[in-house]
Amino acid sequence: MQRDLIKQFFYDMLLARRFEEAAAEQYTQGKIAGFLHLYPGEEAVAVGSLRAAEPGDYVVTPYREHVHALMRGITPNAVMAELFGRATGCSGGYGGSMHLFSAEHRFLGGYAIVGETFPLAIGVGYRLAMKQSPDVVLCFFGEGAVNQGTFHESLNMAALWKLPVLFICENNRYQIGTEIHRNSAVTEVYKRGCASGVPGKHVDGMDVLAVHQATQDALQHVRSGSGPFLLECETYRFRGHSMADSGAYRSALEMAELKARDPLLNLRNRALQEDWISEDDIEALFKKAHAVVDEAVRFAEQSPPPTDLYKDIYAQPLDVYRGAP
Amino acid sequence: MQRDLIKQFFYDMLLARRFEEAAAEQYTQGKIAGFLHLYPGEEAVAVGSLRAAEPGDYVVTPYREHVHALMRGITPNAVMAELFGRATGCSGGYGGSMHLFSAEHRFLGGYAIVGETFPLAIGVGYRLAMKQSPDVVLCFFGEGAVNQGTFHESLNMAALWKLPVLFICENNRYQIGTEIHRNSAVTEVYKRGCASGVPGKHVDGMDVLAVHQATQDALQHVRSGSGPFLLECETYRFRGHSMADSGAYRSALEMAELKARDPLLNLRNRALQEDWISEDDIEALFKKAHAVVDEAVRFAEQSPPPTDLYKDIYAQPLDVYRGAP
Amino acid sequence: MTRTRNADAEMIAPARPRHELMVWEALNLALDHALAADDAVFVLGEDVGLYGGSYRVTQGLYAKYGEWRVRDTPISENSFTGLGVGAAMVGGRPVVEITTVNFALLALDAIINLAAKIRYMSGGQFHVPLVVRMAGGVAKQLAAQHSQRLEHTVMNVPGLRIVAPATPQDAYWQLTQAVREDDPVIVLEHELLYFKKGPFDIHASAPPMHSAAVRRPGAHVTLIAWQRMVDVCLQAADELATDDIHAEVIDLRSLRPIDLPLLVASIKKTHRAIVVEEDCKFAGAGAEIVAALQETVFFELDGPILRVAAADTPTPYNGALEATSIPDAAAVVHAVRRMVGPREE
Amino acid sequence: MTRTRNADAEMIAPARPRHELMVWEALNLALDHALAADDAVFVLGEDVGLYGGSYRVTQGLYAKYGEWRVRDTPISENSFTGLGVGAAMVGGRPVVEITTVNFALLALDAIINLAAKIRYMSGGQFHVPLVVRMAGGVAKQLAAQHSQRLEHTVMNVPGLRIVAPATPQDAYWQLTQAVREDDPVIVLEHELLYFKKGPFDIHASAPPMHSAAVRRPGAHVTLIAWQRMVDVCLQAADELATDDIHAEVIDLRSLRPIDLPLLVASIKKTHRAIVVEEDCKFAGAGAEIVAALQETVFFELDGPILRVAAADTPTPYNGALEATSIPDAAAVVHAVRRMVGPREE
Ligand SMILES: Cc1ncc(C[n+]2csc(CCOP(=O)(O)OP(=O)(O)O)c2C)c(N)n1
Ligand SMILES: Cc1ncc(C[n+]2csc(CCOP(=O)(O)OP(=O)(O)O)c2C)c(N)n1
Ligand SMILES: [Mg+2]
Ligand SMILES: [Mg+2]
Repeated sequence: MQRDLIKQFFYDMLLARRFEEAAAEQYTQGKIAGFLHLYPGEEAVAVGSLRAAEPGDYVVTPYREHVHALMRGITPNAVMAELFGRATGCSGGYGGSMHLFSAEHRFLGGYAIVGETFPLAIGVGYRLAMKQSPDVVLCFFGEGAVNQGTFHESLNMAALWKLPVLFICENNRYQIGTEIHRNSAVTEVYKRGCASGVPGKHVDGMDVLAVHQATQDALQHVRSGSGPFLLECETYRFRGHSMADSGAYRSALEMAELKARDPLLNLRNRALQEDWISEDDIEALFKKAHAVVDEAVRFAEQSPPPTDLYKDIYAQPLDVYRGAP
Repeated sequence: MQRDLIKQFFYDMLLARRFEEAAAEQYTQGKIAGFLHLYPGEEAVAVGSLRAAEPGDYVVTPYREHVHALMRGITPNAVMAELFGRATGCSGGYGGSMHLFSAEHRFLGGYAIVGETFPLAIGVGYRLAMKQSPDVVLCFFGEGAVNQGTFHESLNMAALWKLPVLFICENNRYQIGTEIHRNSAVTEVYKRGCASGVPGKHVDGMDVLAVHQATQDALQHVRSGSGPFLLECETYRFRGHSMADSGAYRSALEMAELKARDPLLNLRNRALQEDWISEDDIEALFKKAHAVVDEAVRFAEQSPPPTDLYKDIYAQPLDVYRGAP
Repeated sequence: MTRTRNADAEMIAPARPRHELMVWEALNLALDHALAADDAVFVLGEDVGLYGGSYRVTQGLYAKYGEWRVRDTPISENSFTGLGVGAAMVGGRPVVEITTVNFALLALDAIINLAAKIRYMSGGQFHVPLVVRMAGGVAKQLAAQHSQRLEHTVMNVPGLRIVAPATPQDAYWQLTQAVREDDPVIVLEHELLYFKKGPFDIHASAPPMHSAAVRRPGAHVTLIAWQRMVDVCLQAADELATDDIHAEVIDLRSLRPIDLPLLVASIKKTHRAIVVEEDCKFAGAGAEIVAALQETVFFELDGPILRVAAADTPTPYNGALEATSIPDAAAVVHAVRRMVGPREE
Repeated sequence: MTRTRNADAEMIAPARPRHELMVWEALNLALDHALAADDAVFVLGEDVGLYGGSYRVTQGLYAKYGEWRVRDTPISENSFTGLGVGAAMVGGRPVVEITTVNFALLALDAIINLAAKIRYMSGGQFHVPLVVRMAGGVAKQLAAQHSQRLEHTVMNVPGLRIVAPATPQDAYWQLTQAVREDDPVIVLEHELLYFKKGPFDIHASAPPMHSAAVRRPGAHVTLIAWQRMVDVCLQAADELATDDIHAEVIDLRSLRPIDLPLLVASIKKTHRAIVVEEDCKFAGAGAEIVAALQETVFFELDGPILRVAAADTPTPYNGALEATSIPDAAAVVHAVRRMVGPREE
């Protein structure tokens, strides 16, 4: 393992954690509204997987996607401004937390209807295959989304036409308040591609290095033209489903157990032990993450709101009561 | 094997074949309209499976369901009259070929939107499980329907709650003009329950005895409270998808090969060979089937049409422009 | 323990009679009573059980009635709604919760092609006593995919009944009536109304499920609304009254059928009408109400029936823009003023 | 061979110019030209390839352009429509065929929640140049589940464009324009029009995609229709002319946006209007047209705008009953006569 990579991972996860904490604070202060789904506990998944992707690859995610956006290079300023609903946000203030987009970064949006990322991703994959492009698409989703019909439909098409799609399940055990064994007859998500012959693998989603390695392997499979792959990352969310949920359906014991496996703690301990990183490094990275996020909040706060309700509904403004031209 | 049972199967298949031929004739003469999907070639599936069911069991089918209706005891008169759109038809002339119903026979309808039988069947199964009833539900569908999201969604719920549903796939290789390997990444349908842990089995759908036996076994599993089962019957349709389709996408060779495996021929030869039946028996059954179908056509022709466009839209007549009472 | 057991335990709702409830509490009480009264009733949907419902509506029911009567489902909208249809065909009386109308787009085959048509297609042999509850409307910055309105889509479907309660009392009455009805009924709830409090009398007798109600009488203009827009109209009427313009506010309560006679009676008095709706204006639910009314009372009208409706745009996330996308009392007041003209004493 | 190759072979449509085509042939020609003109265009749907399309529309294209440009799909409506959206976001120009609107109920999430909203939600960063073709209407005894109309549902959705051609020439023009458009366009076809023949001129220049057209001028009443009902109106107009009642027949051609100015101009002349539609009357597409018109031209009208529409019932299988469930020329004539009153010389 390269020391620089380790540092990068550690900084990424610190940034992710701090960004989400700041978002929660701003939500509590009424600066952010709507549904806000946060990522603490799951950082190793987005960081590990997306650091294994190429800049040319496309990413499609559900609504819990701030960290994915950051990992693709969308600035903390632009993401935070979007949460604030400002014109400088990465979706111009029209999308909000659940709908981050960046054409420049091939970041194809967060989607709020569970199961939508599957068809979108195979659509991107289809276009890539048609052009025989070396790029691939990374499709994220929760373990709850796997029970939506689109999972099955889309994996079948992806397998049938050998589309370059890496399906990445962020299995955090819960579909809002319903635990996986109460909604899925088969709880080993990586096996559920079997109905379409999509190969799968399980990885510890609390270990950023493991996720990174597994994603590299999976991407190689996908990029080689062998068709789709299903990677299950088993993880945990430390917070409730969204800011509206206290998460009270989980036992204190369960929470404690999982918090002990905090991916940041994990990497920190291992990195110190293996001497990949020093306490000073950690201190510096921590400060940097805080500064960057503070600046993002400042930027968001000072940014202007969007003002045109009718912007970008159509390619050209269109009056529904005036057909021609 | 009991001789009576063999005779019954043979008669059933003769009746089925003759009924469908007559329907085709009447369609050509303009007496039947709409979409007409016929069953020749597939008789062993409906006959073998439904003769293994109890009278208390429920049946849900797609649009290619005349023979299923007959096997559940709906009279040929009532089915033919429905195809003619007459008031004496089993759906009163409102449903037509694709929508046969009989509350008395627990025949819950033919449905024309591919994939609808899955949720309906688990709904019936849910109600049965809730009442801890000994009855079960038989859910039919084509191999094309397995790519619809509802298959995946419904099997998961069926498995999760151990619902008493026997899923029976009539795999006739084609989804209209598209062969199974061109639409399904996994072509062994019985394995596709794996994503929900639903056990499955493949059976030769051209062999009525094999289908009967396999269904008995499967029903025992389902009735015992062990949850759903997926039975794949591999079969073939000798005609086009519907009367509007010539089936020209299939080679003469393929057709000849499959016609040699005609389930009627199959049973006839075996039964004669094993001395389960005589040539005279066959002659008599053949004549009986013809007579019954001729009578059904006569009955349908002489039956009155329904006359009330507004019948049975709601439990009580309802004027959409008059809210109260 | 049988799977259909009724709980003998007391109702979940507080034992002493309450004279004020929130909408969610009224719905909760209606479900509790329905589950207690009839073994065939069961509730299903995402997080309705152990979790108690995303908007609390099913709170406490899982503990009381058990998992077979209050069922948590996977995220499989089309199939669990279709499950409801199948169960309803064989004697069940399912109440399906689709958390929001936004997800109902996935379940329209089950609602439109199955629930609404089976009675007719079967020549009347099967009925589908299914209730589908779902919340819609623009809430607080939930953005484009979570702010839809679905009135117009379900209204067009023969075989469905649609109610849209605006008060706790109606929520209780109409949900109770819906569960007893032998036809499929869509109960359109509104995300911002769940925590609205209002007077409640458990002993009051219910009007017919589909009748409209005059919420405020007035002589100068008829305001027609449902769900949250009823409150917007009442607010507007208050303001207009200070100008001596008296608006009659009608709560439609039902969207299929609609209570046209009551609307007609009002317009015969006021000669002016405005439909106030949260649906997008173009081809929204209001279009039907306008079209039907002008056909019926054209010669009673002083001028065209207007619509104050949502802007024809997806819903933006930004809060200020979002607010401009749906009608408020000021917009209603403005429209009425334009219509009625300046009034002198 | 690259997967996006254009065929160099000549067009599928006959080499010599033809002056008459059937609607399906016109659509086929439009797709052929679109595929030839732009590598990014591809066609997908059930049986569109090897089989040639359930209504022949894609006949010959698979052989000519190969499987990557003309793709047979599994029966997975929601996902293959969503596939179209995803592909459109990254430079593809997919033309999705959903065989009939009845199956589109399964794909509404992809159409409404994705295709229509992505441009807006993304602040204009992504566009969705997707065409969704689908056939609707009441055909010949296809019964309740196969006879739906979906106009009203898609009309209400900001972000969509909807065209509804009634002639081979319009079918060619509007599909061609739809494929070039950078917004999602729904092309509503009609099952009974595919085999309708009509004049065709490949060199004629197309009017704007969303403009309406006067198909027959007249002074006494304006008949507004689209798709198959245009022919019904023309037939009715013929019959009325023998009575010296001259109906102006307008083919709407587009349902979102609608060409209100053209309708208004007509009504300013006739002072009477009837919307003739195959959609169920209650909350059908016609409701919007009536509502918008009465708002705009109320004081030009001699009386209410009427709707001659389908009965508010599911479609029965029986042929005679089915025929009574949708408007025919006699129904239009009857409505006009009632409206216009007896005319003397
Ligand atoms: C189709 C649909 N149904 C329901 C919801 C409401 N909902 C939002 S998130 C969620 C749980 C999703 O769980 P999972 O896929 O595991 O993702 P996680 O939130 O755990 O990351 C639900 C039910 C929705 N947004 N879309
Ligand atoms: C949702 C939906 N999509 C498409 C169709 C059109 N369609 C009718 S039958 C059929 C093929 C079904 O194939 P399969 O399930 O194998 O059944 P089979 O007809 O072979 O018995 C199709 C595509 C439909 N009826 N419903
Ligand atoms: Mg989860
Ligand atoms: Mg088949």
